[in-house]
Amino acid sequence: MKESLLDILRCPLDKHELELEDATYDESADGDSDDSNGEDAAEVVDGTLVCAECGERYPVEDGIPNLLPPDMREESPA
Amino acid sequence: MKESLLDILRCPLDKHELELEDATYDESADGDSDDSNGEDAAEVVDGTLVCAECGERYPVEDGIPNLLPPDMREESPA
Amino acid sequence: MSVREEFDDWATSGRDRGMEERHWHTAKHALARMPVEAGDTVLDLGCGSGYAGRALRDTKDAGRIYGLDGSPEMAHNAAGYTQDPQVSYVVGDFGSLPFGDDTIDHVWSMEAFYYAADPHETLAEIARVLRPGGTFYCAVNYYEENVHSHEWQEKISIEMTRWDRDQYREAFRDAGLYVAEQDNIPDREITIPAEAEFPVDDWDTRAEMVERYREFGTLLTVGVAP
Amino acid sequence: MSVREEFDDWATSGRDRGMEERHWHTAKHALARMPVEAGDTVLDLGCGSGYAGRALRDTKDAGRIYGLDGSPEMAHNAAGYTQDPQVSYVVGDFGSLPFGDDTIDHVWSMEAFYYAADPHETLAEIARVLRPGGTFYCAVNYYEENVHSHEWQEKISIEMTRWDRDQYREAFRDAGLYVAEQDNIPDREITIPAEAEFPVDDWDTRAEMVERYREFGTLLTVGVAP
Ligand SMILES: Nc1ncnc2c1ncn2[C@@H]1O[C@H](CSCC[C@H](N)C(=O)O)[C@@H](O)[C@H]1O
Ligand SMILES: Nc1ncnc2c1ncn2[C@@H]1O[C@H](CSCC[C@H](N)C(=O)O)[C@@H](O)[C@H]1O
Repeated sequence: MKESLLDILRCPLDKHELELEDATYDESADGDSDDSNGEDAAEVVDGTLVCAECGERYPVEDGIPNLLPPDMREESPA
Repeated sequence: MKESLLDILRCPLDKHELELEDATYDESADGDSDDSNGEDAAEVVDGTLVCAECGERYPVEDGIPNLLPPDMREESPA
Repeated sequence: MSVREEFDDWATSGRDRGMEERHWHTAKHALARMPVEAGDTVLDLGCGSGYAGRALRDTKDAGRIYGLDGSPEMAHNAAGYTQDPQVSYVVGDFGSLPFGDDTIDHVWSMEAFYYAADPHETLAEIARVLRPGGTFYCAVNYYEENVHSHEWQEKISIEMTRWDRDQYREAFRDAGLYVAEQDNIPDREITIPAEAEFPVDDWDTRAEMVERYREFGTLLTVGVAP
Repeated sequence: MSVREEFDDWATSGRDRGMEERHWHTAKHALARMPVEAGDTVLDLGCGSGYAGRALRDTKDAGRIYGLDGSPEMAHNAAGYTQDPQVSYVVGDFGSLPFGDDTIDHVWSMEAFYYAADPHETLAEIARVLRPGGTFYCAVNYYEENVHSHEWQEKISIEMTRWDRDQYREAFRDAGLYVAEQDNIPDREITIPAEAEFPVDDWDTRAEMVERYREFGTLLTVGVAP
């Protein structure tokens, strides 16, 4: 997902802001947008979103942030 | 119209309350309501609604209040 | 001619019932969507024969219905069609509604709003009389996208407002109403003759008539008072 | 089974596209009514394949779309169906939405709301994230009046909420949302076989199938944030 789309995401537990850490970007991806070289068009592939307040960590996997509350996030047994 | 239905009507000019004067009632009319003998079921046939604030007078004719602003109320030439 | 003169004529020549019959095809679908609860007070602006308010009494147990119309003859006819003590008709003008602030739960208007001398003023009046959370269901067949309606202005001396969908939404918001919905409700009931019968009355081609009724239909814009 | 396990299964077996195809028959009519303006931010709750949000980008030039789903496989599939940089998918739960207050212009949800573990909590969350005047379009095929849907609960391990029309309106209001509209949107597109072919798959009689699709259809309730 585009980094700019992260700006309204919040920690599901306390609704505080999240900070993106350890991000890897897909430099090749330029989507369909004109300004795809700009900062806000950076395509995040992996990383971690960390709550600025409670410190809870949420993974971004394959470009998709997983913001399930931690107790619902465990790996599927299947 | 039932007298009780006059309660939310207001003067179109200044939105103040109206008072019913010179009312004639249709005593025979009892509509379909159960409590049609009660006060609030009185059927107003004619009368005048008078603005408690500006004194403007509005006719009730044939049970229908005419609350057009005075400058629109003149008789139809037809 | 004034609204009064024009529509008094319509009423005495029986056009109120004719409109009721035609408008019902789409009006009933819009009325069915209204979140009217038992006991609610509903105002019908430009009520004509008054059918819409009576339907809301029957189907949703609305508490009180006020039908307002600028034509005394329309109001008089409407009053003659019901004995229901909870329904009343009032002669009044869209420009200065004779109701207190926050006294109305829902406002309905079918094929009438665009006759307002100043539609922005009328929207402000509607926003004033509605209680917070009350809705304004505004249904019109005369609007910009419906090109087949444009010529109607030529047949009437009252100036009509011809907004497009965007203008309706914008004007509602300017008046402080939230826009909750906008929709075109097709008239699936009017009989459209077979291709071979065209031209008919007002229609040169079948395609135009299909577009007018089945596609464009009635434009409904729903506002909510904050 | 958890929401995640149940719907990850659905996603990997391709049921996301099957639902899209069937739900589109009624969803498109509800989507068309939404007062989404160019640039608006829309949240799709339980987005499945994500078709609804993509349609709002195409038809109304919505600014940003967030599709939220509790199933990572659903979100993954949805992401694979578009390259649009303004559309993103998020794994999350209806019980605690990962968005700030007043950040969303409109919320859409089709055939998903009733899976919420606590639907009242979810409505409160929706009211929280919507900006004043923002709408919640809640479309469901599983509801009390639709008797043909009742058996669906037997086929899934997640507890489903089966409200009737009144309960939807009441719950919206309890959560502080104004109710602007409620409607049944018929599915006029699904093919209903001729009388002689019944019984078919899930249907004993043609009359039942007609009632389910053409009459009951999808229940839409529209709320507006104050
Ligand atoms: N400025 C105004 N104030 C009050 N009523 C008006 C008005 N301009 C037009 N009207 C009324 O609006 C009605 C429009 S005709 C539509 C009637 C009815 N709603 C129906 O669906 O059939 C007429 O009865 C006319 O008298
Ligand atoms: N508690 C919950 N939180 C988040 N998503 C949920 C959920 N319960 C169910 N869902 C999701 O809701 C979706 C229901 S299926 C409907 C998908 C789509 N809206 C369509 O119309 O086709 C599934 O994708 C499921 O994973």
